[in-house]
Formats: sequence, structure tokens, C-alpha cells
Amino acid sequence: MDTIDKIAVYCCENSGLLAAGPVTDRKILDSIEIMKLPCSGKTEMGLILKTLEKGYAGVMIVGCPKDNCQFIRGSHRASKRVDSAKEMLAAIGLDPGRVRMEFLSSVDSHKFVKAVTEMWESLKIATS
Amino acid sequence: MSADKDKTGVVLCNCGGRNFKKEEIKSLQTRLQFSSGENLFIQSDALCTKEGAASLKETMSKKGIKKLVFAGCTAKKSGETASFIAEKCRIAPSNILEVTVPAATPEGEKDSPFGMKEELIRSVVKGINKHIGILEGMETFATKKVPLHQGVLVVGGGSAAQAAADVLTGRGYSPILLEKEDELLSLQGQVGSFTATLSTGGGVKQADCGAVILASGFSREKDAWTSVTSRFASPHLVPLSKLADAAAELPRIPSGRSVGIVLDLDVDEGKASSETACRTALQLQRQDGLQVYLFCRDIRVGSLPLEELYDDARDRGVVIVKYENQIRISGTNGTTLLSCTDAVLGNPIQVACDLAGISLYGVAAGGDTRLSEITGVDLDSLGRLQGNNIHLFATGTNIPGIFVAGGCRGNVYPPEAEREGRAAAGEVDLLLSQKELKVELSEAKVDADKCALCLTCIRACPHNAMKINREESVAVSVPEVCQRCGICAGECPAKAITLPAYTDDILLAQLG
Amino acid sequence: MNGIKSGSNLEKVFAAGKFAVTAELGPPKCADVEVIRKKAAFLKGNCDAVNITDNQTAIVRMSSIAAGFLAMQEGLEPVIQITCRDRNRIAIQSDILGASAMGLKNILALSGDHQNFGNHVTCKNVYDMDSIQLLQTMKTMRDDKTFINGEEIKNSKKDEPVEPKIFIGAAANPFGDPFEFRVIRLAKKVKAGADFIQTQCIYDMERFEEWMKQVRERGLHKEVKIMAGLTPLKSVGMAKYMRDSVAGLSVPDSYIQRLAKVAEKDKKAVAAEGIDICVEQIHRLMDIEGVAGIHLMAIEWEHRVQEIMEKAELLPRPAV
Amino acid sequence: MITAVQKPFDEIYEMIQGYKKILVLGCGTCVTVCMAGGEKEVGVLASAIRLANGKNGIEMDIAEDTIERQCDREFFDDVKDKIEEADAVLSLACGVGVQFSSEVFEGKRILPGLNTKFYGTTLEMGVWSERCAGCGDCVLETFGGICPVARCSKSLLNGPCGGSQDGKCEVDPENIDCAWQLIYDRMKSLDLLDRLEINEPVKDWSTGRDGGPGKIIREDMTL
Repeated sequence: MDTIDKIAVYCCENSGLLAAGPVTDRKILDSIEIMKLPCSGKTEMGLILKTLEKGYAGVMIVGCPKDNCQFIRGSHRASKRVDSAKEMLAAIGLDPGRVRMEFLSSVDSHKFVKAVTEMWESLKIATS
Repeated sequence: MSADKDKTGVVLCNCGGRNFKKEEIKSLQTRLQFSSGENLFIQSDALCTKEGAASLKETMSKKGIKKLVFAGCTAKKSGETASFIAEKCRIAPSNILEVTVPAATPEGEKDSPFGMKEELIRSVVKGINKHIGILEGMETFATKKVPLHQGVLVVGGGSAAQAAADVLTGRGYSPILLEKEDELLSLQGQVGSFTATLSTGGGVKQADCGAVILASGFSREKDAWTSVTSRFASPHLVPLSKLADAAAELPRIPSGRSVGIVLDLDVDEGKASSETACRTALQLQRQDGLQVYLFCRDIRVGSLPLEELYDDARDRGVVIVKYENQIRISGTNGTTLLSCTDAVLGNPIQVACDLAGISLYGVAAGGDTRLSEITGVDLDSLGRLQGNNIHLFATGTNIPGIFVAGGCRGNVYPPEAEREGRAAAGEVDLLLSQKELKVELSEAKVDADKCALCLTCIRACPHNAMKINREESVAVSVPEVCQRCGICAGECPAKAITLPAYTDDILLAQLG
Repeated sequence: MNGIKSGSNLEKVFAAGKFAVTAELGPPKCADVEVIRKKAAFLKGNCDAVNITDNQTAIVRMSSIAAGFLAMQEGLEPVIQITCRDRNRIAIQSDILGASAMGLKNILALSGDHQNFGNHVTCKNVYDMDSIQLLQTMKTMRDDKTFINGEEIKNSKKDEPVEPKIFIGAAANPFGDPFEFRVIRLAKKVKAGADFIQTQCIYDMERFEEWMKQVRERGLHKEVKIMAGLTPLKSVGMAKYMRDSVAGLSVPDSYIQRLAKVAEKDKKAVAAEGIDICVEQIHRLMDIEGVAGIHLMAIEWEHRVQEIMEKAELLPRPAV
Repeated sequence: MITAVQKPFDEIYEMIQGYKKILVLGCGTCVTVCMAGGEKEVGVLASAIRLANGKNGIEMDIAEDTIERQCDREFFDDVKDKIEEADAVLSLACGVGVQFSSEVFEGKRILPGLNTKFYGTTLEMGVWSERCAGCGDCVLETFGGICPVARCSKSLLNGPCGGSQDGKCEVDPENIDCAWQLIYDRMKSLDLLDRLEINEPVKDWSTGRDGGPGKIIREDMTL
């Protein structure tokens, strides 16, 4: 399996994508692959695992704040999918920290950067 | 679903030559990747003008381009220029993707505002190429027009409903006002073409309408009171609305009587409660020998008449206690004990009253489940119509074409309820005055061969966009209701549902 | 109801119009006869018959028939409990014949605690029949000399066949839900063939009296001997456990307060207070019309049974 | 429908060890509806196996497919080649489908990926509940449409045991309703309580599992 030293970040276009927009830090931008989703609720466990299969270091799903999802319950659904994916990774013997869910509003650019940074740190600890 | 053969183009908005230098354009041009067809590279000036759009439209039709990557311009809000182009050039909105080209030169170097470094060019090229890939994997969407029935159903007989009906009438609509003794039995169809079954004085009838306003008032009184009596054993409690009458019945004694008013029992209440509480307190305090204690977590007096009422009550001797967290109510035969912690001083307070009135608006209790079941409109955690979601405020709901106002969504303060009624009417007018909805046919698609009709999508859709197609025994999404969130596709256990602009192929291809 | 059905001591005590007393003996979780002998010694002479439990709470113990036979050798009259959990209709009918052949004269039918509560939670249960069908089976075997399949009980030789002569018991829980069904269920048990009933242990006397009222309204107390179940409270902890953790048991706060008050002064005196409560209950139960006896379930407290019976002035037991 | 849940991943993974080519085969009917073995679950499980193989350095070829039903021969036509190519098939069908796959493809190792649970209904999204025990002699008429055989923990036919409390079964008060409380309430609302006073005789279990493996032969329908 090829490894890709990147985190695939699936962003809800109403929140995560807008939060990621103003990010200019090249180190952050080069360490992620931003993928647009209409809503985090579109997330499937299969997509998360397939992304990891492709060799990505991690998968982050960024949706709206849980109770204020643009599509009412998308963030709730996504967070359940992420939990299932974590359970599956644990069952496989992989680091469940390779999947992460963030709930951000469209202006949370600093939180976006923080989340990516934190995830990288935890991934590095897990592999060291 | 395989992508069609329509060509994908790229347009760079150069804003009158201000965004890209010649050599930059050239550099970009050579690095763009198209999987098929001739390399399409269009540059254009001032795309946000009518003229610019018209010339782009011409080029596109000449080259047979139906899908477009648009790059450039940080001048306008994200997506604004893209949707302008989509409209003017007749591209389905999903078929135009935008790549932002961030300003590369530090501020202050005004002469070359967008001089691009190699690093930036690389990132722009990467962005454009990624979007070409997405569009090449995406079908070209057609649009359809859905007529909007001009009828409006307003459910409710109170001031919010009346205000909504008045506004609608004023704007030339003929709303059906469903008053208290009438009943909404069922609601079929969707935005633009609802069919309501109504029980009115004249019997059961059906009415067509394009939109619905739910303004049915506060329906939880009975449930709320049951909740209060089940929690507190004191025999000397009444709903706040009945406090004045009950207090009048109290036999007078020389040492005087005391009466308590409790607001915010489970949740903080609004101005309507403040007004009722202050008015009742004032009225009782004026009676001989009655001392009134008003308990609240916060009093909302954000309007002049309310402020005056509040001041008046205090001047007349009403004691107002702001409490923290929960208030405890216990009772013996003679009195009701109200105990709490003072929010300001932090000390415990206990007041013995002969009678206490509980405001029911602040009590968590069963909600308007019937209306929710009929319409599909979510209830919030307190059982009020309209889910607890910022995107729905003030008058929207999870169901396109259905709006809420007033008491049923928790606002019982008449001036505000009326304002909401008018606002909901405005929303309806904004919708229906279009006469028809232009709908891009990019809604969730169900593969009939795979669909097991397990109903998961129907249960999961937040907008009631998924229906059962009984003839074909398959689930189907209604394009004008579907919000393209893809939750159904995310849930479908048969992988029968795809959101055409976000198929697995499109998503996975981006990952390389 | 005139003819004697089994000739058991319990049956005769009832027939003589005496207030009957049964106790309980749980077989050991081993093959040691001594355990039974010891427990039997405490109970002998202090009651009219002794229930031998059948793998109670779904925990494996010595078989109730074997333990009952051993107890009988020690001079007790056993009431053999049979649950529907572990045996199908073939095994149960076979055991009824066997028990009767060994001289065991009382059998009490139970649904049985679900295996989920026991020490073999992964086992398969049987429930081929329920307790009411088991009562019917026993009655059919005894009165009609036929098995539940309609076949006659036959002797392989030309001799007269010997049917099981048993005094048939059933349990009743006046505190389970749905409350209104409880009397219906009792009536069904009586119809199915129960000669006597032992109830779940009683603490909530008001609810029991309410149930007895319903029993009398249907005239069931005249058709069946009802024995009120009692379990003395050994400690405050036990009382609270019974109140909080045993489905359907409500232990009144007044009892718990009484025990707690005594416990404050002298921990050792709590048991005596528990016995006093139990004795008070017995006296109150004896006054209720239709209560024909008590069933004393002194769990691991067999040695205090005599004291309770003495204080309740129920000794000596009638010789019938 | 027949309900099932996926086996723990460990168990599945151990089962497939030693095979070089695995086909994960889903079933598009009951187990799709109960979200245990449809095309989505096939994809998830196949991905999980690949990830595990990557971690453990195991070479294994994982193919995926889902057919309409694994309990009918004709539906296998589309995946015949794939099954024949595989060393083993990990079937995400109920026990019926797994066995029938084995019958259709004799000599092929067919492994069960699911634990088949019961005949049940979807109470709400993600919640399934048992309703029928397939006893072969329906008694629902007697009990107001609520089956004590399937829904009473002890299959009692003559009323509730002592463990019925507040409408719940003592075996698991959180999750199991007392069937007899439901029966009582229903019969009361139908004004049929007197029917519950009748003593139900022992049930004939021979019509179901206890009569040996079931077989239905409709002479009028056989070709």
C-alpha cells in the first residue's frame, strides 16, 4: 500500500470549507487534501476506510456545529459514522485517531488549523 | 452513473487585466489537464458584468462547453460571481466550480497587486485541475421548472396567524385561515403543491396551496401543568394564568397574605412571560394585604412599555428574586415553600407563600406532536414546533415551504408573535411570487435495481424529500424538496442512492 | 374437596382446619448429604412441610427430588418444587412418577427463574409447558390417570396401575404486574388443579390485603388453600436490597426505619427486630379471611425458624 | 424480515486467514434492510479487511459484490464467475443464504459474516425487535395479536410470571417489554379480557423446529 503523507479533510461546504478558505499557512495546506462535501452527513464509513486504503495518514470530517447543521442532522449522522469507523480501526488494530470529526462554524479558521495540527501531533505520537 | 461527454471549460476572470500577468496566464495554460477533447482555455475580462457574461456565453456555446471551472476574483463574496455566471450563461449551478486565487503579493505593493509566485501558480493549477477532474466525472444537469401554487394555508387563530393572513391578503394572496375549531387532518405533497385535508365547520375538504404557515399558538398548557403537579406535591399551586382568580379567593387575615410567581422553571422564558408576570404581580400587590414575590432567573424587559411595567411593579413593593439553577417547591397544608439560591448574592432564600402561580411557558412538557407528525416539522427539545437550529430562525422549518410563527415556536409575546406572523408571510411571498421554482435536477438519485425500499432514506431525510414511488416500489427524491445534502446517500445500506455531484467516483478520484 | 388426594401431612393439616406452616430448604451446590441433614434438623418439628427448591435462581444445585428424598429420611415432609425451565413434558411427567414412587407427596409447580439470573446464562431453556400447564398435567395424571397426551397410565403387568398421588401446589405473586391479571392467573391455577398456593414474600400488607379481597370476591379462597409467603428481614441492608433490587417487592419504609433505629443502638439486635416484624406480620395475616397458612422462606436462616414459630405461638405443630 | 448483525471483525478476520482470494458477497434483501449485509456493509468490510491485511503484511485479493437474494439459485448467475475464482466466499447473508450458497457452489468454502438473529420489525431507524418465533401454529388470534411464544422470555401461554414489573420483563427491563403486559392491555382495550381466563393447553411444538427441519411442499405449485 502506498502511503500518502496527508490528511484527507472532508469539509462540509457550509462550514468546514469556508473555515479552511482563509488558511494561508502552506505547511498546513500542503499536509492536507481538502475535499468538498455538501454536508458532513454525506460521509460514509466506506468512504473513510477507502480513503485510508489509499494510504492517507488520516481522515478528518469537518461539519457544522452539531445542533446547528445546515441540514439539521447531518453533523449528528457524520459523528456516528466517524465513531463506527474508529471502532472498526480499533478492531483492526489500527490507531482510531486516524479518523477525526470536527464541528466548526464557517469563521473557525483558527480552530481548523488547530485541529489539523493536533491531529498530526496525535498521529505522530501513535506511530512513534 | 457515468459522466456524459459534455466538455469542461476553464475561465479565468482577469478583472480587466488586473489578476494575472501575461506570462502567468501562459504558465497556467500549459499546465492544465483535460482528460479528453481539445484543451479549453478561456480568459475573459470583467465576468461579473453583463457584457463579460454575454461574451463568455457565446464562447461557451461555440465550443460546446457545458461545465465550467471558474478561477479568480477575490473581490466578491465566495460563490457570488460563479452563480452570476451560472445564471447568465445557463449553466446548472452544480456544473460550475470556483477556484479562489488568493492575493499573492503582500499588501502595500500596489503596482503589481497580483503578481504570482511559482508556488502560488502551482497551487492554482492544482486547484483548477482537481476541479476539471470533478466536473469531467459529473453529469451535466438539466433544470426543470416547478409551478408554485399561489394558495397559502395559515394554521392558527391567534394574533400571529392573523398578522400573517393580513400581510398575505395585502399582497394579493387569498390565504386560508384555519382557526381554532378547524383542524388540519393531513398534509400531502411538497413545496409549491401541497394538498391539505381540512376539517372545518362545513365538513372535511381539501385545499391546494404552495406554502403553509403554522401559527397555532401555545398548545402545551395541559401537558405542562401535568408536569408541574407530578413534580411538586404542594396543594397551593396554580398556573400563572389562574393566579389572580385564585388569590382573590384567599380569605384575608390581619397579618396579610403572600403570593409567589415562578418563571423559568425549566427553561428561561421570554418577554411574554415577563409581561404577564409583572402585570399579574402589580395587580395582586395593589390588593389589600397581599405581598407578591416574583422568582425568575432573568426578567426580560427589552421594550419601553415592559420596562415601565417592571418599574411600576417594583415601586409598588413586588419583591423580585433572581435565582440560580433550580427553584425548589414544597408544600404543607398551610403554605407553599419556594426555596432557591439568590443569583446575585449567592445566599439561600426561602419564602413561604399562601399560594404560588407557575408560568407554564417555562415548563418542559410534551409538545405539538400531532402537528409535527402531520407536517413533518421537527419539534425542539421543549416540544415546540421548529427544530432548535440557527439556520431555521426565525420562521423557517426543516420542511421547504412550511413556515412557523408565534406561540407554536415558543414566542407568545403578542407584539413579537405578530411580527413573526408578518415575517413568515414575507417569506411565503418571497417564495411564491417567483410563480415557479427553477430546479436543477441534481437531486439524490435512487437506483431502482438496488433499492430494497428499506425506508432508511425516508426516515433519515431531514426535509421529507424522499417518498415511496408505489408503482415502481422504489424510493424517490423530490427534486424541489431535496436540499442536496446527501444524508440519504450516506445512510442507504444498499448504496442505491447517489448524489450526482458527489458520487464515490468523483470523491475518490480527487484523492489520486 | 372431601376425599384425601395424596395423604400428605400438609394436606391433612389443611383438612383438619389448622393454620398450616411450610418452610424452605435449599439443596446444596454439592453432593453433600450433611448439609441437608443439618438444615433439616433445624426445621424438624417447626413446620408441617418443607419446600425443596429446584435450582432456584437458575443456579445448579442438588436435584429437588433427590434432596427431598433425603430430607424425608430426616423426618421432614418435602414439597418438591418443579420448574418448567429445565425439563420438557416427558422429563417432568417421568419425574412426577419417580417422586411419587419415592413417597414424595407434595409437588409445587413453578415457571422457574430465567437462566439469565443464574450461573449458566448461556444455556438453552425449555419452557415446553408453563406452570399452569404443569398443574394441569399433575391433576390429569392423578385424577384421570392419564398423561398429558391423553394416554392412560398403565402398568405393564396386569396389575392395577398406580397413579402419582400428589398434593398439588402453585405459587402466586400478588405484587407482579399487571396487577389486575394476578387474580385471573390465580383462578387459572386453581382451575388447572392447584390444591394449595404459596405466595411471593409479603411486606406490603396493604397491597396483599387488596389482592386477598379480589381473591375472596372470586371465591377462590374456598377452592384453594392460600399460604402467605414471608421472609424475615435479617438486616437493614437486606431490607433495602429487597426494596430496591427485587422486582415486585416493596418493603415499606416503616420497616426499614424500625430496623435502622435498632441498628443505631445495637447492631446485634437488628435480627431480633426483624423477627419481631415477621411475627407481627404472621399475626396480622392470620386475621385475614382466606389465609390458610404461611410459607416461611427464611433464606439461610433455617436455625431461626424455631424462634419465629415460638414467638408466633404456632408451636407445637399439629399431629394429624 | 430476517434480522442479523455482523460478526465481530476479529472473528471474521480469523476465519478468512489462509485464503488468497476472497469474495465478500452481500445480500440485497432482509439483511440490507437491517443494515447488516447490504452493498454498503460489503464495501466497509472489504475495506476493513484490506486495511488489516496491509497492517499485517498479508497478501489477499478481496472482491466485492451483492446480489438480490442469496436464498434463490437464479440470483447467483451474475456472480458465478467471481465465486468460482475465489478461494472462499465471505457471505453477508443470513444463515439461509450462507447455506444455500454452499449448496449452489458445492466444494466452495462459504463463510458466514453475520450472526442471524430473528424474525423482526424495524421499530425505528437502527432498532429492530423480534416478533415471530416461526412456531408453525399461529396463536396470535388468542392473544390479541401479540405473540407470547416469541415475545415472552419464557414463552408462557397462560399469563405473566412474577417477573413482570411496570410493563417490563425482569430478564432485561431496559430493552424487553413484558409481552403479557402488552397482551393484557390489548385484550382489555378490545374488551376481550375474559378470553384470557381460559386455560391454554400445552402447545403442539411439532409444527415448528421441534418437529424436525421444516419443509413445505405445495403439490399444487410444484412443476
